[in-house]
Amino acid sequence: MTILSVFDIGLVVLILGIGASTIAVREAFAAVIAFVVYGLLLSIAWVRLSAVDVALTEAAIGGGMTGMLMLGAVARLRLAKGNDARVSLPTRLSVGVLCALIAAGLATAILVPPEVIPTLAPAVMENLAQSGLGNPVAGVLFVYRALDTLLEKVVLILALLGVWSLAPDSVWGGIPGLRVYARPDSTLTFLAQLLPPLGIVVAIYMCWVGAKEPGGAFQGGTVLAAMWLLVMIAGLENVPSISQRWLRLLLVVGPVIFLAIGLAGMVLANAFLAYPPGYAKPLIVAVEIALTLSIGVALGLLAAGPPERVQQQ
Amino acid sequence: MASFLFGAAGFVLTMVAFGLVAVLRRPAEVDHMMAAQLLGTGGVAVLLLLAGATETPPIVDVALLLALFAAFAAVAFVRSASDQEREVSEAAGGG
Amino acid sequence: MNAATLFGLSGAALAGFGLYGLVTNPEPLRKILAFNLLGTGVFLVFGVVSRRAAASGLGGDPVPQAMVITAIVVAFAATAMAIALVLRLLQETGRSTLSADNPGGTDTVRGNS
Amino acid sequence: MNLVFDIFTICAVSAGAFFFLAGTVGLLRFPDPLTRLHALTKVDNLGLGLVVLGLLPQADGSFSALKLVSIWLLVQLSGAIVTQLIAGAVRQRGPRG
Repeated sequence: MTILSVFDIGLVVLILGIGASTIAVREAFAAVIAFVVYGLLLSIAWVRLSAVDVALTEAAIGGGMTGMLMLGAVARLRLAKGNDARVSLPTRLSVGVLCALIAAGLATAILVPPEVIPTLAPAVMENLAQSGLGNPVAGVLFVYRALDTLLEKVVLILALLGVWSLAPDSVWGGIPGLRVYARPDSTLTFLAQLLPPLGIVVAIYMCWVGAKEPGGAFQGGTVLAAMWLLVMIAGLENVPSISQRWLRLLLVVGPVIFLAIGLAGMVLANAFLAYPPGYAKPLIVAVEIALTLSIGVALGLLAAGPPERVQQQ
Repeated sequence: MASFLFGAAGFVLTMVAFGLVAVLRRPAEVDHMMAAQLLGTGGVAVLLLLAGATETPPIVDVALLLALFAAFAAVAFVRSASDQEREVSEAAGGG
Repeated sequence: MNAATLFGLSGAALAGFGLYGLVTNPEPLRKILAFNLLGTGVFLVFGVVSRRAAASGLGGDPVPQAMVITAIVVAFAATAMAIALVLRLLQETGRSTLSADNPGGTDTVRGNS
Repeated sequence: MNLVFDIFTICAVSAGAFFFLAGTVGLLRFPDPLTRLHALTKVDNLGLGLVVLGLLPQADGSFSALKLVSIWLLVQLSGAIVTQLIAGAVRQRGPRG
């Protein structure tokens, strides 16, 4: 038993305990806090699995952004608790048994690996040099499976459209109902003045370093979104109405540039989303910069929720 | 050196674990809010020690994001709690 | 048992926890939370698949890792959508329950008017 | 020279780990939220500071060292402000809230 495995066992026990408590605790507020802690801890687990890119994403989205989103909902739902009957004990027991069976099935799949473990790592490494990138995960995201990445951006925009379309007709195109922490003299104002400049530097750094080392547009965009939300929550910047032109432009600039370069690839490199030889890296960096902005705006607006009031004029 | 740093990371993780249990088990909500701050310092220390132990500098970036988002989450905690208070008092006052 | 297997097993357990919470907890918000827990458990299992396929000097297979990154972002978008739906349900009906045969939800201002 | 650096690292990291221990004891034992908050931040920031100090000789290059120090500064600043916010919540709703 080495120190290393003791560390991993401790981490797993902690994650399982906190994970179970998100299900078990009575209060929704406590459950969401446990979930945020769980997300932050999980990023350490991803580091232990040598997936630093995933660890960055999990720390940013799993911990920070999802928690922020849910905490906003907890505050509103607290007063309107429907008196849902708790599921009866026999049902809970049988559900427990079934879930245990499913977990056991997954565990068996883990414990009995295939004889020859399939891997695409050599194929990625062989072709990575052509793209000029140093980070294999970025290579996969922007070259090997670029279509996935493009469609994921479309999913983000579709989800945002879905959220917006939940607004009543009277406030369509209005201002999202993000709750503002309305205390102008508070220390939060100070934090909201101090942290965003640092956050923007971190976002640019993440986006820049993503070509060579773990990082990239997702992580950078999430940091931007968080900083934007922080400034809006502190009341330093008004929440924009969703019909603003600049907002919508920023939202689509990333996917549009990605798509344009992809279509240009059909002419210049004989395939959709292929990059002409020698120009791969600059094109990918351009796409990443545009995507960082779009992801930041999309995630921020998703967290801000559907419009709830129209601009007063 | 690597095994010493691993040991230190394990020790700090244990301390963070005890702290988290202490903080999350208490009934008061203000105690729960400390959880993010606890991970903001403890989790960052664990990650920096791991980065030193495995000589993987990118892990330092994870620590950077963890610090940033722990602060963000703590702000969300406090804001949510104050929101609840306002809604409760509005409901009580407005009928 | 190596570290990857350990994390894989915990991923399986977390998926089980999440599924249990999703089925048994009546509150919609807690269901969304449980669904996220289920998701992270599955991602963890997938991460182990990646870790085991380490080759060519990499710590893991980058293809599953890239897919997990995509999945995390999409899960966030789905969560945002689900929460917006629950809040809209609250706005419309004054209740936040999913059961149709339980009209006895707490009345709010909106529900009375 | 390397040995001196290693000894320095071991000393500083151990001292940092000790402060984490102290912080946890404080969290477990202190009677009210404000004192627990004190234990959490003062001690932990010192702990993290010593850990960072200890890791500096192991960092490769001055850029990595600078990054380590700036992470510590970030945690210091955000920690101080977040603690203030939580303390405000404590004062507003009382220690039982």
